[in-house]
Order: sequence, then C-alpha cells, then structure tokens
Amino acid sequence: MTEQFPALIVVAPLVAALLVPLTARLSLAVTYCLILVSLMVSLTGALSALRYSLVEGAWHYYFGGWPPPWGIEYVVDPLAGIITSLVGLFGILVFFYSIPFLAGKEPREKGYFYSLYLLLLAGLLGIVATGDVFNLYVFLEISSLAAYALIAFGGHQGVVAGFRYLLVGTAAGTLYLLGVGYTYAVTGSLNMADLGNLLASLQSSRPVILAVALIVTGLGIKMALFPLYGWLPDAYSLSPPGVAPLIAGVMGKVSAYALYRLLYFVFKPGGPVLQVLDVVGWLAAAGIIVGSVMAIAQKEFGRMLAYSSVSQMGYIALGIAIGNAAALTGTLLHIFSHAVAKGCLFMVAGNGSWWGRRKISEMAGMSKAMPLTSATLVVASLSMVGLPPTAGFFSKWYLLMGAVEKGSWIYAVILVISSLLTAIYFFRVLEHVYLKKDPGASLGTPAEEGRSLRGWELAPSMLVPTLLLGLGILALGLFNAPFVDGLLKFSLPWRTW
Amino acid sequence: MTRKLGYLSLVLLAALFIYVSLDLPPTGDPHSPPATHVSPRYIEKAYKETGAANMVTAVLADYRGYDTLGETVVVFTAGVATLLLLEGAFKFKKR
Amino acid sequence: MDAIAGHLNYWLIAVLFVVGVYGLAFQDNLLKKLMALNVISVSTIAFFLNLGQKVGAKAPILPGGVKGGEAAAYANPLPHTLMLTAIVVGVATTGVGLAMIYRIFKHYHTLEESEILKGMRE
Amino acid sequence: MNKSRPTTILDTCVRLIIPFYLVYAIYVLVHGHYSPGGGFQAGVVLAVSVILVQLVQDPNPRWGLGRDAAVVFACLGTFMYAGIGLLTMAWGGNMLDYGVLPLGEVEAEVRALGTLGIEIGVTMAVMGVFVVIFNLLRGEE
Repeated sequence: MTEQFPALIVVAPLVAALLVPLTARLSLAVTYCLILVSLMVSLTGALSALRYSLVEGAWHYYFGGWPPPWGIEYVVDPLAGIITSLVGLFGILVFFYSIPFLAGKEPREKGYFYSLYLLLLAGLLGIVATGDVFNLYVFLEISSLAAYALIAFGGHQGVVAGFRYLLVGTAAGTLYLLGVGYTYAVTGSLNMADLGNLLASLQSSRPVILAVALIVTGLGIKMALFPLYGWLPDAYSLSPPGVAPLIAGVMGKVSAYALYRLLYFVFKPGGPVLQVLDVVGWLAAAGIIVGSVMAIAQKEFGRMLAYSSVSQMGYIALGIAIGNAAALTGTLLHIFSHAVAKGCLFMVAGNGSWWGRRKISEMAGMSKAMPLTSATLVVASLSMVGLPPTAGFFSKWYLLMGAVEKGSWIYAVILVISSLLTAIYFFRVLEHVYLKKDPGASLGTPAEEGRSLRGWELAPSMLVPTLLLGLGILALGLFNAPFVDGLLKFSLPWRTW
Repeated sequence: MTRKLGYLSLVLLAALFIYVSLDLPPTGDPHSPPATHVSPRYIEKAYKETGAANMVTAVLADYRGYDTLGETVVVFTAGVATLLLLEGAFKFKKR
Repeated sequence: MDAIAGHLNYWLIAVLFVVGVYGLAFQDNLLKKLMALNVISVSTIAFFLNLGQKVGAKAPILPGGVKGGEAAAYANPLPHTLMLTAIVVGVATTGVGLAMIYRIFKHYHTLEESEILKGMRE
Repeated sequence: MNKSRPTTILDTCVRLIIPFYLVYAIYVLVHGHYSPGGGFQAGVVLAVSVILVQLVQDPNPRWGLGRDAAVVFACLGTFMYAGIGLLTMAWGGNMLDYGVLPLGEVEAEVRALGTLGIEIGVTMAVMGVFVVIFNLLRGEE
C-alpha cells in the first residue's frame, strides 16, 4: 500500500466525506472513528511522502497510470510534503476543536457538517499535491464550495458573508481558469512541469503576461491580497467558531502556496513577469499597512484578527514579490508561523465566544477565568508582533533580510512600521485580558445553555488543540534553524544546497 | 463619478483582452499549440488504449479520470452544502 | 481581413466576459449577480471551446480509432472534456448560491445587497 | 406551489413521457462510448424525469425519489466512482488505472468496462444531487 501514499493523502478524506452523511444517521461513534481514521491515513501519507521526497527527491504519482502530460500527476516534493503535513495536522486538531460547538445539533446535520469539513480539507490537500493546473482548479472549487457552505452555517449574518464570498471566490476561480486557458492556448499543455519547459521560450509573449496577471488576480483574491480583501473580514469573523481556525489558518496559505508554486516553478520570473511581481509587491506593502490600521479600529476580537490576516497575507505576498532566497525562505516560514499563530488565535477567539464574549472590551478578566487560554494568547500575540523566540520573529527577520539584500529600503521600513502597528492592537487586547477588572455580571453568563467553564476552564477537546498550537509556535521559533536548513531549503526554486 | 470610472475601466478591460487576443492562434488553426502538443495522442490512440470510440469520453473517464472524480465530488459537495443550509432552516422554522 | 476573421470569436468572448464583470460589479440584486457570475463562466467556457476547433474538423468520434498523422482531421477533445468539468462546477456553484439566496430572502425579505448590509449592521 | 389536483391532461402526458425519458437516460449512459453522452447527461435526464413528476403530481407524486433516498443515491454514486479507484489500488495499480482489474483479457476492453462503471456512479450521483437540490429549493415539506 505504501506506493499509493501520495494519492491517499487526498483520497482518504475524500472517501470518508462521501460516507459520513450516511453513517451519521446510523451511529455518531462510527462516524467520528471514520473521520479520525481518514485524517490519520492522510497525515501518515503526507509525512511518509515528505520523508521519501527528502531522501529520494520528488515523488511522482500518475493517476490512471498515464504519464504526464497526457494524464494527471501528483508531485510531492519537500515543499508539498510539509504543507500537506501542516494541513493534515490542522485537520485533526480542528476536528477535535469543533466537536463541542456542534453538541446541540441533530446527528444528520453533524453528518453534513463533517462531510463538508472533510471535503474542504481534501480540496486544500489536493491543491497542494497536484502537478496539473486544471486539476488544481477542480480542487480549488471543491474547497471553495465547502468553505462557502461552512461559512454560511454561521447564522443569518454568516449566510450573507458566505454568499458574498461565493460571488467573489467563484469569480476568482474563473479568472484563474481563464489564465490557464491563455497558457493552454500558447502551449497546449496543462502539466506544470511540462508548462515550465514550454514557457521558457515564451517569456515575453503577451498572452503569457496576461495569463500571469489573471492567475495572480484570481489567487490574489483567494489569499486576500490588498485591494481584493473585501470578502475576508466577514467571512473569517462570521464563520462558525468550530471551523474558523481551519478557514482562517490554512485556506489563505494554501492559495499563497499555489501562487508561489505557479510563479516560481511554472512561469519562472524573468522579463515582463518581474513587472507583474513588482505590482504585487507594492500592493502587498499597501495591504500590510491598511490591514494593520483597520485592525486597530476594530472593536470585535474576531474582526480584528481577520483584518490582521489581511496584513499578514501581505507579508507572504511581499516575500513572493521580492523573490530572492532570503525573502522566499521568509515567505515559506511565514506561511507556517502565521498559519499556526492565526489558527491558535482563532481558537482563542472561539474559546472567548464559548464564554459569551466577543468584543475586546468584554475580554477583561479572561486571565482569571481562562488562565491557559490567556497564556496561549500571549504567545500567539508575540509571534504576530514578531518578538523572539516565537516563530513570527524569524519569518519577519528573513523577509527583512531579503528586502535589504535587494535594496528595497521602503519594504524594509514598511515591515518595521507594521510590526509596531501590530504591537499596538495586540497589546491593547493583552491589556484588557490581564490588567482590566472583569465587569462580571453585567455582561451576563455564557451565551448558550450547557456552556459553562468547569475546573479545567474548558472541555479538553477544545483546550488541548489550543495549547498544542501555542506550543507549536514556540517550537517553530526555537527549532527554526533545523526547520529552515532541513526542510525549507529544499523548497526554493533554485538549488541552494 | 465612480460609476463612470467603473464603466471606463470595463471598456479598458475589454480593449486589453482584444489586444492580447491578436497574439493568440486564430480560431480553427490546425497548427496551433493546443492542436499539436498533447491532443494528437488522444485522437490517434484513444480507441486502442481505452476502448472508447468517443474520444471525449476516453479523455474524460480515463486519461483525465481523476479530474472527473473531482467534478463528481463538486456536485456532491453542492448537494451536501444545500442540505446543510436548507434542511436545518426548515426545521428551525417549524419549532 | 483574415486576421480579423480568425480572432473575431475572441473579441466576442471578451465582450461577454466584460458584460459579466459589469453585472457582478454594478448590479445590486443578488440574483442578478449570480446570473452575471454564470455569464462570466460561460465566456470562459466559450474561450476554451474556441481553442479546440480546427478548420473542417469532424467530431472526435470514430470506432476503430484514427490512423497516425490524421489527427488534424478531428477536433481537439481535451478542451471539451475540461469544459464539461467547468460547466458542472458552474451548475454546482449556482445551486449552492441559490440555496444561500433562499436563506437570505427568508430572513431579510429583500435581495438588494445595500439593504441587506444595512440590515446586518443593525 | 399549486396544491390543487393535477389536471388529467398533464397527468396523462407525464405518464406517457416518463418511460421514454428513462430509456433515453439509459441509452445516453451506455452509449456514451460511441456517441456524445455519458454519466452527467444521463444523470440530468433521470433527475429531470423525477422532477417533472414532482412538479405535475404535486403534492403526492406517485413515483419518484424521496429526499432521503436521493441523498443515499448521491453518496453511493460518488462512492462508487471513488470505490472503483480504491479497487484499482487494491489490485496493485495506480488510482483509476482500470487496466489492472480482473475483468478480461484485452486491456482496452477492461478499461472500457471500468469507464462504464464510473459513468454509472456519476449518473447516480448527479441524479441524487439534482433531485435533492430541487427538493430543498422547492420549499418545506
């Protein structure tokens, strides 16, 4: 069975998703076992594919036995390996985290919910593992459709947010498809590696430049690049707290990964493509500042985190735009550090809303009621601001090095300013959590019946994932040197080892 | 004012697409890259390799069968999404 | 003249695409926006199908298979396959969109986006 | 939706048409190898026949698919596709490599059979999903 691992990464959650609506009507225990087993298989596949790719090089898997460019292939190289491992790990943690939030729902509703959850996960994993640009579109649509529905599950406001995301997201998918169409028109191929070879001689052809612009716009919408982020604050903050960590934590990062892969492994910057990258860089810089400023203005914790995501996705896009080894390392490291930190913060926000408090001003006294959650919040905030020894510091450091190395001082200045702005809004939250007195009874008790804080502040299935992600931030920071040297170095478009 | 600027940018968008399209292979060109790079194998070998006289079926179900699996899953996703969104809504209303 | 005839389809497709973007950006009604989305996806589908054409080519169906070197006589099957997928994706998205519109209308009693946003803020 | 009894004319027409719909759907499905057609089209035709009966004979259609049955069809249809993929993996090939299935001697014929299998799955899935979506959008039951 081991030779099937690259396919199983995606197919295991996919197959489980097809059965979950049926089994949920019969037995919830069986359903949860099924979900857990499929997620474990997926994670095992991702980890072993990662190990294989580090030893033997990229693992190519041909669907239907047809060699590319005629068939579809999966390519798991070290980069795809670590990102699939990250997504798989998130899948397991957020699955546990979401269980208490669904406690009051009907079994069949749980079945539909987890079916969509697994489909979202399978879509994200498929985007990462695939080596075919059209297959990427199909899985992009699977993950997007599942995400629209999950966001719309978050109440009446959630439906509006989900519908607006559906309009924008589908338009983004269509733009991406049109970009694929232009490259297909001038090359006749859909396989990434094949396209990379064919496009080398077409760098300055107009359809290729338009294709790059269309693909950057499409994936830019999905990863909320500066002027195209309008859907994000509502979608992230109004989605049900059970899945918000997954949606906010990895969905945008997977699009960023796809953009990185397409730009650096397929279109290979040179000539006019570099000008597109320049535009991306300026937009990203604007997004960093605008996102931070908007985050300062927010009263609700979830919305503040959502705007902070706009700013943080700007870092990732900026690294892609700068495009030297240090900046790309920073981008990849930031994909990880931000995914873990933002997932962790949305779990903290979810714990807060479990307690009935969504606004920042209501979070006073959290340090007493939820000491462990508050401690995690401190760690995650430090990472977002970029203080050592957390992961955020090192990714920003690499980005700064990249900007300086390229001589773009403006980018460097923006990186520093934005850290200060981030510090402003996160320390405001910490001030409320640790220094302000709990206004107590005036706020009323937990939002819904059956939700109370017990001895261990929360149910373990909520608390443990939060703490694990908090530890992950620290671990990623402390062991960042082996992480970069052992894994990320092999993910750069040029051989640097 | 913003509306007029919007209309103008739409016209510019159309002009951009038309300008770029001049560099695309003309419609029906049998020597264009899409006609010569990957597809000849489908046309020449599909029947021998997959047993389907209809080459579109051969490509759909066999050469690129995994895409079609994804496509079926998209349809399935739409069904489950509709169930999640509407089935509960009716129930809540009755209570 | 030939250049125009060969590229006329692309121009029409460009216009169709822009019409869709217009509807998405400037219409206030959510149902109209969903329809505009369909127009955009149809323009993309037409673009791909246009790439699959060959002058004087037959439909790519032949029991017994095609001899080597005769590939130019049959239309390119790959874009048709891809667009079958894109059509199905469009249908699925429209279905989910309609379900959401149904929910929105039941709660807000309107489909004008500006009014819904006003209702959300309250 | 109109809750009155269906008119005799509509009712008779539907009764006459439905068998042809069903036969045509099967034809489109099976003949997909030799002519335009295939699983998606056949599934849509089947779904349309069910929806037509529901539209005309509302509120108590005498024939058709309930919502729960449609969900089962959707799940099992899609699972049939993925399951054939899993079977090919179990027989030692790559996913969806129908050639390894022990169904015959000539590889092309085995592949054609595998293709037919997944097309049947697609038909069931598409029919189930479209009936479900129609059913839900039509309103409360």
